[in-house]
Amino acid sequence: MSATADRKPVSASDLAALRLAAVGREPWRSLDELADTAGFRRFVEAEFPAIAERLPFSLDRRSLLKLMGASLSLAGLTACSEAERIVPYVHQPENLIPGKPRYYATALSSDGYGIGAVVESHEGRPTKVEGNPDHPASRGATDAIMQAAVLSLFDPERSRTPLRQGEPASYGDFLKDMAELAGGLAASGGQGLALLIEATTSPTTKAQIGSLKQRYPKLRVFKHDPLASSANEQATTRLFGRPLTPVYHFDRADVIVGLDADFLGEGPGRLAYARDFARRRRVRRSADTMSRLYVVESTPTITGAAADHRHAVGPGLVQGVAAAIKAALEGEHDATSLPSLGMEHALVDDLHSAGRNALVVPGAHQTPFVHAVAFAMNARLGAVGNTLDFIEPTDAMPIDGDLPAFCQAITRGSIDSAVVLGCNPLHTAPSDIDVRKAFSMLKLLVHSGLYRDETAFLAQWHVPAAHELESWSDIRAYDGTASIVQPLIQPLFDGKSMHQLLAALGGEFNADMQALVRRTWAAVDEPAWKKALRDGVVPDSATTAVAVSMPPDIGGPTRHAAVADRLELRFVADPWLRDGRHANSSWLQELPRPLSKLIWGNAALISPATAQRLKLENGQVVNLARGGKDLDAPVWIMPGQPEDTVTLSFGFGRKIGSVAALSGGYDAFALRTTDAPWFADGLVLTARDSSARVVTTQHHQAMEGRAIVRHATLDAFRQNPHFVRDGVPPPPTESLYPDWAYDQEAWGMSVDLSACIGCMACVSACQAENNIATVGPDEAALGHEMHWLRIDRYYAGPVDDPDIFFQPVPCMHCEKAPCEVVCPVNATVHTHDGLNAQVYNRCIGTRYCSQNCPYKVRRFNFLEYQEFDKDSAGPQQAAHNPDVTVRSRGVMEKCTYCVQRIAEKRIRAQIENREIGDGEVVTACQQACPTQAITFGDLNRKGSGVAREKAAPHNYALLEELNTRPRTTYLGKITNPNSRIAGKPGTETGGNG
Amino acid sequence: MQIGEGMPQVFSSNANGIARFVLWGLCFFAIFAAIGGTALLRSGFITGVGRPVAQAVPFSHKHHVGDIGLDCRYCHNGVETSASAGLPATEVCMTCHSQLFTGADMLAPVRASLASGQPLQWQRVNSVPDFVYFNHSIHIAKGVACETCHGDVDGMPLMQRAHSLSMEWCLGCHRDPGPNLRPPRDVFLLHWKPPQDIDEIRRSLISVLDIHPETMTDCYVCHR
Amino acid sequence: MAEALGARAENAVPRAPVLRGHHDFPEISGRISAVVLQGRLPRFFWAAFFVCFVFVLLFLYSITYLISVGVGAYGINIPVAWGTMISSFVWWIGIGHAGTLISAVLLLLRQPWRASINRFAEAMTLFAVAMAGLYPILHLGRPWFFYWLLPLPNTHMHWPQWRSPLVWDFSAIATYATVSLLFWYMGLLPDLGVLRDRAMSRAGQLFYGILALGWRGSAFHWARYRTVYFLMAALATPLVVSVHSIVALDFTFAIAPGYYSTIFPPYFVAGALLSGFAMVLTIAIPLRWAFAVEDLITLRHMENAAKLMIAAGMIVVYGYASEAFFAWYSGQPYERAMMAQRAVGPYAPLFWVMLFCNCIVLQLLWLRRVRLNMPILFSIALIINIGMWLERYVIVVTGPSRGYLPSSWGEQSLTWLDYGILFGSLGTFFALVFLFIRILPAITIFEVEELVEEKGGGA
Amino acid sequence: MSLHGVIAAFADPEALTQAARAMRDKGYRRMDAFSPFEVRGLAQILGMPRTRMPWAVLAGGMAGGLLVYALILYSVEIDYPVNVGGRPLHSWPPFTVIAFEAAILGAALAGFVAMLWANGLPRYHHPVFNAKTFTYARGGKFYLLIEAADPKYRKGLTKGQLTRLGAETVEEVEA
Repeated sequence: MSATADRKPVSASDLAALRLAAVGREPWRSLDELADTAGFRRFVEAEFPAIAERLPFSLDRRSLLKLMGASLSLAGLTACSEAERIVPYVHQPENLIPGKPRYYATALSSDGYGIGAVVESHEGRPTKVEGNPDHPASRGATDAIMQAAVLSLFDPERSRTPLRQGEPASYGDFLKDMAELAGGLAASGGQGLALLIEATTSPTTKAQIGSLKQRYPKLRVFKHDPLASSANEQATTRLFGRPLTPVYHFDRADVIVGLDADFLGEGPGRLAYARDFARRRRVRRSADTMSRLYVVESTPTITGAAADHRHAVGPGLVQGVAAAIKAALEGEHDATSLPSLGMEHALVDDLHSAGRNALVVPGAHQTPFVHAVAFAMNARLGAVGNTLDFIEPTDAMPIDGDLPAFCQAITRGSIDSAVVLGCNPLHTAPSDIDVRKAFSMLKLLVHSGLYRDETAFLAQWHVPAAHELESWSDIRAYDGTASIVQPLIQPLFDGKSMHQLLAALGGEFNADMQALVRRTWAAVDEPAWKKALRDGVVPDSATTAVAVSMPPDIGGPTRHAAVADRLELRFVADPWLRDGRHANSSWLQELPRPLSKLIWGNAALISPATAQRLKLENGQVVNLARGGKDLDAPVWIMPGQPEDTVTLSFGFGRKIGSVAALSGGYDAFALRTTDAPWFADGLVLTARDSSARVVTTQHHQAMEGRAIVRHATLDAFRQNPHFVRDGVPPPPTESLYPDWAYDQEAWGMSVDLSACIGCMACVSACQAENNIATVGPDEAALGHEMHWLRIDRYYAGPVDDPDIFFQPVPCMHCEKAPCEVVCPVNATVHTHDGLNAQVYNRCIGTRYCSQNCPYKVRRFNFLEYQEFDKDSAGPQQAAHNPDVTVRSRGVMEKCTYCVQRIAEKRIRAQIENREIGDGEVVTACQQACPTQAITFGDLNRKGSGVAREKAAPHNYALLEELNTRPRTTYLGKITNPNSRIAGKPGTETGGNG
Repeated sequence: MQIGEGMPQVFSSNANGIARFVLWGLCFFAIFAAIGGTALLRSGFITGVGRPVAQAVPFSHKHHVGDIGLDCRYCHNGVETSASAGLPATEVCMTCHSQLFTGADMLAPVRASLASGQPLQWQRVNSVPDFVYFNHSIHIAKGVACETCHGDVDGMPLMQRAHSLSMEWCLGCHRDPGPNLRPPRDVFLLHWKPPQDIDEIRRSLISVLDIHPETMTDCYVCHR
Repeated sequence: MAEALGARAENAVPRAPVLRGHHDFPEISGRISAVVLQGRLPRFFWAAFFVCFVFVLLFLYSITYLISVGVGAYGINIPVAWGTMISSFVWWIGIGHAGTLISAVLLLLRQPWRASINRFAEAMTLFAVAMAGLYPILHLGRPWFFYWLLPLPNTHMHWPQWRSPLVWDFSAIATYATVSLLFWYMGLLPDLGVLRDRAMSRAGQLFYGILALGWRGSAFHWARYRTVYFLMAALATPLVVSVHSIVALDFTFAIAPGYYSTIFPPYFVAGALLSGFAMVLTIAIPLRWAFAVEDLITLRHMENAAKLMIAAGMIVVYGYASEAFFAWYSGQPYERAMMAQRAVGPYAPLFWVMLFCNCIVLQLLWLRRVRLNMPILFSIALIINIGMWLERYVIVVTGPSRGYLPSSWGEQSLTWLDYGILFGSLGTFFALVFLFIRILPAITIFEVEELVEEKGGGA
Repeated sequence: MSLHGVIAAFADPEALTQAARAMRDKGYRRMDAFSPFEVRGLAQILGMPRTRMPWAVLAGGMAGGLLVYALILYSVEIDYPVNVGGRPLHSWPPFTVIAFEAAILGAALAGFVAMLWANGLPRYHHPVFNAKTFTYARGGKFYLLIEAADPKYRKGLTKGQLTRLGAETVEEVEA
């Protein structure tokens, strides 16, 4: 981070300033500057011989080692050892100062769409991903998957070398083959050649495919995205004559109706949507208003958890419900045939009164009819153009079809050689098309991917793909905004970007990654290009909204016949592993799923009532059969799951990669068919008498009547802003002990439970920032997981339709900390600014502190979970944050309020002889949070953000009756249910467990 | 008279003396061990103070700093801005040694490094454990001189520790920084002669530089 | 009914004397020292010792495994970060208490019957405390740094955190071990003199002679000896109470439900005596039979021990009751929930077994004929030993497993290592007892002789 | 070969006590008596002053307690004052617990050491062990020793007096 950027204190609210702070002023020069070549490589090589030995190929070894930081930057990885070696550069790159991190803007791909990121780099070693405040899809927030990017970058199991028929070969050989191929193709005009690409919005890819098609007129391009749904495209094409993509503005919406739409947890715009949604849910004074969210959904999602009214129906019933609402909205009362929610009229009145500020959101995977209904209702309410815009699809690619078409073409013999870029159809294809058979009919199959996956094993040529942190590319966000993807380091394993391979296919060998991308943006002049690189977005590249007119006839629902005594089946993508592409990331495997809190495996979710009827219990293995295909899966009973509906998630059941091999679960693709990609009925469940281990991090779901998550409705809050004090023991006012004076900074945190959507981004960010170890399924099952920050999820009310509460629980940093008094060796003590410091090197592991912690936020290294001797730690230590000690076995650890960030800002402030600015210190969890639910800062500073939050009437401390005086406090959760609809929490407060 | 038949005089007459000697000996040994151990922890044997460390290239601070008078920052250029002072890149050495002592044998490794691109390897002399986060820039900014911790490097033909760098030693200054402060402009001077009114200056430095000793012993100042 | 039985028992068995039969001094010193000097041991002595030794090996293996792998090999987790290490620690400390009570308190109370059982009771104390002392160290995440609990002149400014009950523990146990050792050794001095003079070999003479420090039974020595011996007893009495109170404070000091209970100190001390006397009987009953010293360790001793057991036991029962009552009376939802969970939660079986052992079985001791029936008394002692271990375990785990935030509720399950260390230490304990019996006089010669003298040659 | 004194063996404690009293009345001062267990009051008869052991124990206790409390105070107030759980630096209640334990320890050690010191132990070689009849270990015998250094000691006379007092055996003890 350049010194100039930080002369003035930076305020988190001031995005531009934060960008300067984060991205730094010095313009981007070239790749060499970043990961300086020879000199850097050699000195690191000299510094980490052990890592060098671990790598099989000398070629890879060089390229990996060049990127490892200096010994200084890896301080903290080892215990003290006598006579360490220190190794200087041979040529020190300009403006690289050992010991000072630098930040670069780029964009990471989420199902092919871009989310802006700012990546922290220590001596050319990317260690942490933050959101890019200037990027519309990020707004400074990240999600768990983005956080894990640094880990997958250094994953030693990534594909390391090109393979010809499975044998290591050189990229040169590959290019030779390509040259021959290209020669032949040029003659035949690309006869029999096909491309299979994964989901992407890259303009460069688009352009390259375009030029390829010119070069090979007969070339055919297919796209395979197992997580995509064509429903929106069909609906918009039918309604408007051409495919359009809806973009929502939740910040303008007063009343939102979700039709099986998980807009907070799924989709390329989720981070931005969450930010907008939460902005309308922030209540501090009685005068403040709130949006209201109705959700009809077919499986519990975090969106449903955030809803004021949630209604669970089977996935097939959603279109009926949608129709019913539409009918009610249009005043037709003869819609008796339609299923009733019991709340249409209140809902519809709400919609009417909201008018153009209403918003109906269809679920991406729902039927085209649901989309049509939703759009029609929006149009009728006048919401289109206000809360909802239509834009040209940003992922439009000149493609000729999808995977089934591709396979048919092969079997018909019209394709004999194919290039598969990124995707892994052998694992992610629907079970009713035999990809293996089709692919094995090919003369030539070229595959490029991060891992040597199922498809790679079948391919004649496998080329390691460059990680997105290694490659030059460009990508569009959900609203069309383009970003330049720039590499943080040279490819570790000499991977090639999609663009390089496309170029090679076009006869352009050894093309420079950067040049290929730059060519696409030739229109942009050099200064603008540099600015785009630094800012992480290409200015004014967002797609503008198009005007649409809604036809009167929107068509009818697709037939849906519920078969008696059969179950409905619902597919979801695992929130972290997606279609399985992230299955080898231990961070994501061990990150609890927001609602089920399951880790290291998936389960078949069923509702409590269904479980009771079928006499099933958690972990019991059932056989699920449909259309001749079947699979065995452990059952997990999920409160809020609709009746007779089984939810299966993709992403598990892969055994490629040692981490993925650890995980349990099933491969849901085995039950998926082309005709029913997302939900189907006619599922037959037969219980087996075996059971399988399902690992969860939370065993008790009820608040047991304790005032843990304190909540109230908006009306109740208006009547009594201090509702968090109702029916709970008053907090003790005095203490036996004299208070300590905190006359300088007094760090504190406030968590707004109304804003928290339980997306787990903070937990993942905490793990990445603080070098938190993963422990694996066996240890986790014993209760040895290490997350410093956890999100407790509680259910309240009826078990089949419960209210769902999330509560992030970091260390409370109690001023009267119970943990400190019982430590026999002063390993945890208080600092002058009120931090509950944990001194790892002083801890002897009596675990008394944890026994005495009412919040149970302390975590213990029961075994040696990560190698802290850098000479034997291996490549993945490169992902470590050098500013945080790596803890050894037998040591207690816990949330430190990101003390390394505090110390860094404090030192800079003191060098500049000034106060630390408000919002200058940003904790990792706070920075990642999409809804800005977390506020951190100095309580002693008048008008600081955190002081303002804590001044709110519904601010309360967890277990305050214990008089531990926590520095972390919560704002009670406020919901905004429609008073005309019964069965929702009224004015009662406190944890109604 | 055989054993077991009474005759209880088991020990010879000098047994008493031996017993007394052994008992007193044990007492004195215990005391000696305690004192000795306490001293040993702080001695050069453990801390390595005053022990020159052999280096691949016998770089002499005495020559470069003492005789030639190079500024610390010429080689350690990160010291004012970064946590780490930084080590000179090979090319920095060669800026001079491409002209001077171009053929000297002792510089062969340097030339080799530049030629091959293989970095020089130095043995670290002033090292702290990796759970200790020392930041050079703040010390420089607050008027703690190089020589305060690193000693008279201009007198060291081979680099050696001037102080134990133990936590005890660090805290000595963190609790009472006053005696080790000097005007920040002078921090790079060696053998700095305090002016007459040094106490006055130091008192003012504490307030001018906004130094709060009570906050400097917090654990996270060094351990994170 | 019970009274009737008791009454009939009274008639049936006359009040057992402290010593039975006629004794004179040489006969006593001869018989007792013969065990040591001529190795006059029952046949199965070494067989039994070998069995114990196998467990010693298990102990060593478990410890090695633990140190090389880490405490994760125990069943502990978050939230239940303490387990068998702590419960066994408390249990062993408790066992130690009976020895000190017999030797110190009964000495002060001038209870003559203590004479013939105090020696091995004290030895039992020492070995139990030695075992107990190991546990907190084996419990540590980084055992090799246990000495950080000591104020040593180090260079990294390390001081113990004096407010922590663990530091109190450390000082209490260290003191207790030292004082017990001194007290025991002082008691041994005169007998060592006897063995020195009766030793059959030069080696024996030197071994016992050096330990005896040249004791010759001078009247002046006896006078000072007796004074200091009594003073030490007077010191040991408050010490023994303080030690287990401090152990109890490990829990009482904590804020966790189920720990924060002010009744703990007194009822831990009572529990200590209960388990301690149980262990005394567990050792004494086989011992007196095996070595045919029923006339020195008489039914009177056994019966008195049993009476003390029921006395201490009833206090413990009261402790359980008041703990439950105050959990309810406090009105604290957390305490109440924890108590309820203790009775019906995952650890309920242990809880009920514990109540059965410590409350139900205990009541049998009201019957005199039970107190005088060695096989039954022996099995009751064993059952109560088990019950008391369970009590400690239940206290240690149920609190944290049902803490303040239901989200963090969870249980721990024991691993082989938990058992390995527990039974390993039991084996080591008994192995030490065997060695003690072999090497040192298990019955105090000079006090028994004194007793004989006072009784004019016994009953 | 000098003479240490004469030692007389008696059958039971009472005889020993009477003999001791008698010899003392005769003016003997440098005497010692040996018994397998304490014979109450014998020491007083032989002219032993009231023992000062209790004072040693008290001193040891005080020293232990105060030293440790002082050490604690130094550590928390002077050497490393640190905010632990918001408790005051000088949290005397916990500190007294440790001081108490230290006091007990000090007292016990002091008592033990003082006892050995005052008794002149260890004394492995002692003239009395030269007496053939001194079979302390056998038990059952109670001995009275008159030192040759006693001013009233007359070889034949003293032995005679002891015999008349009912000594079973009277033997000269070489130094």
